[in-house]
Amino acid sequence: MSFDVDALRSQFPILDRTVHGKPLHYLDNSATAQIPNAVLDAVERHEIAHRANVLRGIHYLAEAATEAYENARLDVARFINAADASEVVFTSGTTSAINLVAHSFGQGLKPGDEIVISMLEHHSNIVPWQLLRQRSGIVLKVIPATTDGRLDLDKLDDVITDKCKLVAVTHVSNVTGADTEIYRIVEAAKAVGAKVLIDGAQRVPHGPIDVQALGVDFYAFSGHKMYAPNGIGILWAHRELLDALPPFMGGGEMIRTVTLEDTIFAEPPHKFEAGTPPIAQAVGLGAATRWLTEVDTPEATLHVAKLAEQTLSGLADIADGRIRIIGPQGTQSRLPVISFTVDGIHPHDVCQILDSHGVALRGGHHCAQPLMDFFDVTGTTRASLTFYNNQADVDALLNGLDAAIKKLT
Amino acid sequence: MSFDVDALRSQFPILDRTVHGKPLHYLDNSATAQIPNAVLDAVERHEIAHRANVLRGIHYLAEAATEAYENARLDVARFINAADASEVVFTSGTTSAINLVAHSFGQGLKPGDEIVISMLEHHSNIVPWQLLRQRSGIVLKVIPATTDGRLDLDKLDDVITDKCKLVAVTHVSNVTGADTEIYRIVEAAKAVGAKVLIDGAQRVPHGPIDVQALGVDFYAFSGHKMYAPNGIGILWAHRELLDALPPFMGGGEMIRTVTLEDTIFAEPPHKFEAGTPPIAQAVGLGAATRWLTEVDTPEATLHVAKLAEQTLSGLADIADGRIRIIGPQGTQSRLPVISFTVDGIHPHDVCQILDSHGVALRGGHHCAQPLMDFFDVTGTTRASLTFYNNQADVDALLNGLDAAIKKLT
Amino acid sequence: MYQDEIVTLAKSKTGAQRLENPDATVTLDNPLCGDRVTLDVNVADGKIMAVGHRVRGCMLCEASASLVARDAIGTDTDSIAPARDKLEALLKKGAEVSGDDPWSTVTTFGPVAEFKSRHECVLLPFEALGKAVEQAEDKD
Amino acid sequence: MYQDEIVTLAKSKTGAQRLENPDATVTLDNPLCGDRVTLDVNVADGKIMAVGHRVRGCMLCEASASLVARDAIGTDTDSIAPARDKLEALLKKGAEVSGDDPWSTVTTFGPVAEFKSRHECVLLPFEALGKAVEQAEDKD
Ligand SMILES: Cc1ncc(COP(=O)(O)O)c(C=O)c1O
Ligand SMILES: Cc1ncc(COP(=O)(O)O)c(C=O)c1O
Repeated sequence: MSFDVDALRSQFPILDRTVHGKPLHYLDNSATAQIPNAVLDAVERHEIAHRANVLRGIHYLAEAATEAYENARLDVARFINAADASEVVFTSGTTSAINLVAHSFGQGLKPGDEIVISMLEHHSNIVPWQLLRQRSGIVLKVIPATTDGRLDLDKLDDVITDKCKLVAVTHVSNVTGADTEIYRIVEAAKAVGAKVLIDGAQRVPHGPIDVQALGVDFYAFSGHKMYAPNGIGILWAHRELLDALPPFMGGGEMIRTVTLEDTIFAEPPHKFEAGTPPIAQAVGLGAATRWLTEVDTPEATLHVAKLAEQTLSGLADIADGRIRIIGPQGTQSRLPVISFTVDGIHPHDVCQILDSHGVALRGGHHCAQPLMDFFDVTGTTRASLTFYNNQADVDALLNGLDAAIKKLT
Repeated sequence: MSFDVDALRSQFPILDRTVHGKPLHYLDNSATAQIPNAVLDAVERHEIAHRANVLRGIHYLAEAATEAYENARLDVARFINAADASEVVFTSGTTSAINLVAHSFGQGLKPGDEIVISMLEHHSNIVPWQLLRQRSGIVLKVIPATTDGRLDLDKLDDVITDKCKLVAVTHVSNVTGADTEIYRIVEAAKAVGAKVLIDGAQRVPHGPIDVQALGVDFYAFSGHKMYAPNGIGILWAHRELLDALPPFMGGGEMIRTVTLEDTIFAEPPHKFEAGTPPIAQAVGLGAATRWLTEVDTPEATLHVAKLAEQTLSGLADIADGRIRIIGPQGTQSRLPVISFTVDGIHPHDVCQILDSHGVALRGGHHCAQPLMDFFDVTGTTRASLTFYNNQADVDALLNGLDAAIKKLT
Repeated sequence: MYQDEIVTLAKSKTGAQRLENPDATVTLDNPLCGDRVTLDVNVADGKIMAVGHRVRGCMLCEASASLVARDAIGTDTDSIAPARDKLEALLKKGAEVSGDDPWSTVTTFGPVAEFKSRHECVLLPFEALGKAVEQAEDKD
Repeated sequence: MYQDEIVTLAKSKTGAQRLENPDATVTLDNPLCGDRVTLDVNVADGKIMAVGHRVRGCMLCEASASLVARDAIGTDTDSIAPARDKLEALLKKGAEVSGDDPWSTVTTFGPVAEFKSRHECVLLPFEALGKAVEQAEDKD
């Protein structure tokens, strides 16, 4: 079976639009991916047929909305191979999922306990731990990066000590595209009895995962990067862990009984879902997991890998090596998130000129300033690809870069 | 100008549907209101024309998405008459807005400091303060209720002492519909130097407000109850207050600079909006504020008030007073949120039978268990009305109740 | 859903008074709707001798408590857990209930199957009886 | 947006070296893109005598710094704040810039108006010069 990129593209109306009179070449997928009709329609159908509040209603729409919401949880559980749907907590995104852990798991930590992150983390997996450090005196330690933009796993034993309670690292770097060897993190963490949290924001857009096989304790990701609506994300954790953890936010839907003196909380996952949840967005995320599972064939993966390879080699060929790849140089153990600098041109100028060619890139620190400091750059330009990208996108990128370099230097 | 309820209804496709073979009579608006085409379309147009991540992008879509997001903030600022759009913080709902304050404002409180809530609060305005009490030893005090389901304002001076730092009460009760005289709360709070937080979740669905005229410090509400999407809400606060408060969650978009040692936060409102925000939902909320501002004419208000009056008097006439209104008996200083009990019939049985007549009601504790305890009931049945409800809805309610009583007693 | 049989059962209030000397008493809550069942039981020789209950709950819960009180007398104590499971299977999976079983009367609640939010209302008295029987036998 | 005039200005690197004995030095950041401008100034008798800068930033910021260094020499120190405001009005509101003003050269950046995220890049050198001038005069 071959992969028909045009058929896929036709599911995304936005890919037909022009910007500045040029066809859109959307290569900013790591920031937010586009949304297919299947997902848009699922959300709209929900809103015009089953919109209601969930969990406590008796009437038809409330029952239907509750069923849709809980079915979406089942979809997500299937997508990540969770042992049970009650391990799937709906949040408003990766950031709020990690903050949930920082508050809830963090509440059990003592001054001097260590949390290990890495040099490659997105601010969303740095700042919550800094705030926890302020609240409770934990120590934050950092796995260094290698010069090709991976976690330096040889340093694990230096960084992860007996005092470590949690190792929180990214599955795939949003700057370098490097794919973390999670089993080595898990091994090192388990050796000292620490839990492992994986920031999967950049991994899940590329297909289903298996949290059980990964052997981790927490896994976080966002809907909007995996073709689902904004305002929805997932925290997955083992049920026993969720049972043991205190709630994060308080409100409706997360309680068993409330008196003015005291409150008894509901069981997971609802214990962690205070207030009216993002219902239609959950329905959209459920639809997105099904859509993506179907799209993610070996042929589709090959299609993306080829585009990534062309991009990497095309960048190497431009303007006698004036382009420096920030991250792995090759295609091994990396996803199609490609960062680079252009000698003598600021990333924002690169992005702006490429924009005038219809090419949407991201330039700047990518919410990963510590990694920028490590590479001693103020920012990079990033092209991030996914299934619906095509040859024309890569050509437009490379031609646009050529033009930018000619124009600005 | 007269009010054309049919024209309004035609903007809500869901109101045309049937349930159990009967036309839908949606009287569960306080739980979640339905969404008009104008809002659905605004969201969809955004997703297929301008979907991108916000705030840091250079490319066309990112600029357009950022503009749409910040314009939505302006819409909301206008809707609540905020002095400046930077006072409007997007959250995922009322619950998360109140939790934000409980963490951020709460961080500055000492053991023994007092927070005053009321007997009428929704769990979302109770549990966050109980969790704060656990974290930091504040004292939680409660303004009692009157027998007609209002805040007992005569007790304010007993409850609000010099130790009080915050008074957090509901604008309109989601059980009794009672409209709080906020100026008296503000007066009492200001007299002891306490701040005032208002839970406006049940107020804003009925039209624009003026936070400056109210004289409060924090105002929280949800999108889904005011004809906007799920997963979006607002915390409004004075700019100086937001400047002074520490952030709640950490992540992308809320920082100025991050190093592994330290982080400098962005200015409000972004300081409080960690991670990718609910962008399309904000766009939807912006559209909803404009839609609602237009709908909210004196004629429309009169239309709803008449329906509420008919409902109240109809309930009084049914089955020789077997129905007890939980809340104000009359229409003065109340909104069309009408709770009642039926002697000898459990609210869930009432709701279930009414559902078979196509009438969507809510039955139970309405996330207000302390108030249920006060009225010594396990729950109530609630009919909540809004602009698009009509005579047929009220008739179906009253006829259905008649039938339920005949059937079950 | 409120078929005559269910309404009649609820109104019959069968067993709706507490026992004087129960071997065991169990109270269970359904936090979703505030239902609360308090149920007393007397057992002897592996058989249920008497059941009494007080229900603060909806009509479905009352009907279920009445049915439990009506049909439990004389049945084996170890038939209760399977009866509950049979009821659950009927509600959640639309499972067939075979006719010659003493607890085949749970079919009365077949119409509740399509109303998921009400399943717990019907199950609660069965769960209370199951727990009460267990406690009573532990005491022996 | 990258019109020849802007590109040429940036490449000219006018004033792109630090002064030896500045009366004042100011460093400003634009956290959005990591731009950083360090700007030295010498003033005398209410006039700007010399400007030197180092820019770590984008081409727009460099072009703006070059223009500032080129056009500031000999102008009144109190013309800088209005020049900044004029540039801002041009960018944010598309305001007209009158031709006989010494700072009418800010029209060079007219094409940036439609790119909101880049306004700050252009404004930063003007803000740095404004602050530097203030500091230099405070010292007197
Ligand atoms: C008065 C009141 N406060 C708070 C809430 C909580 O709102 P949300 O669930 O949208 O966070 C509600 C609605 O459920 C409410 O009625
Ligand atoms: C690796 C990584 N982690 C976390 C995030 C934060 O995700 P969100 O902004 O959706 O909360 C992102 C995306 O911005 C990311 O790329």
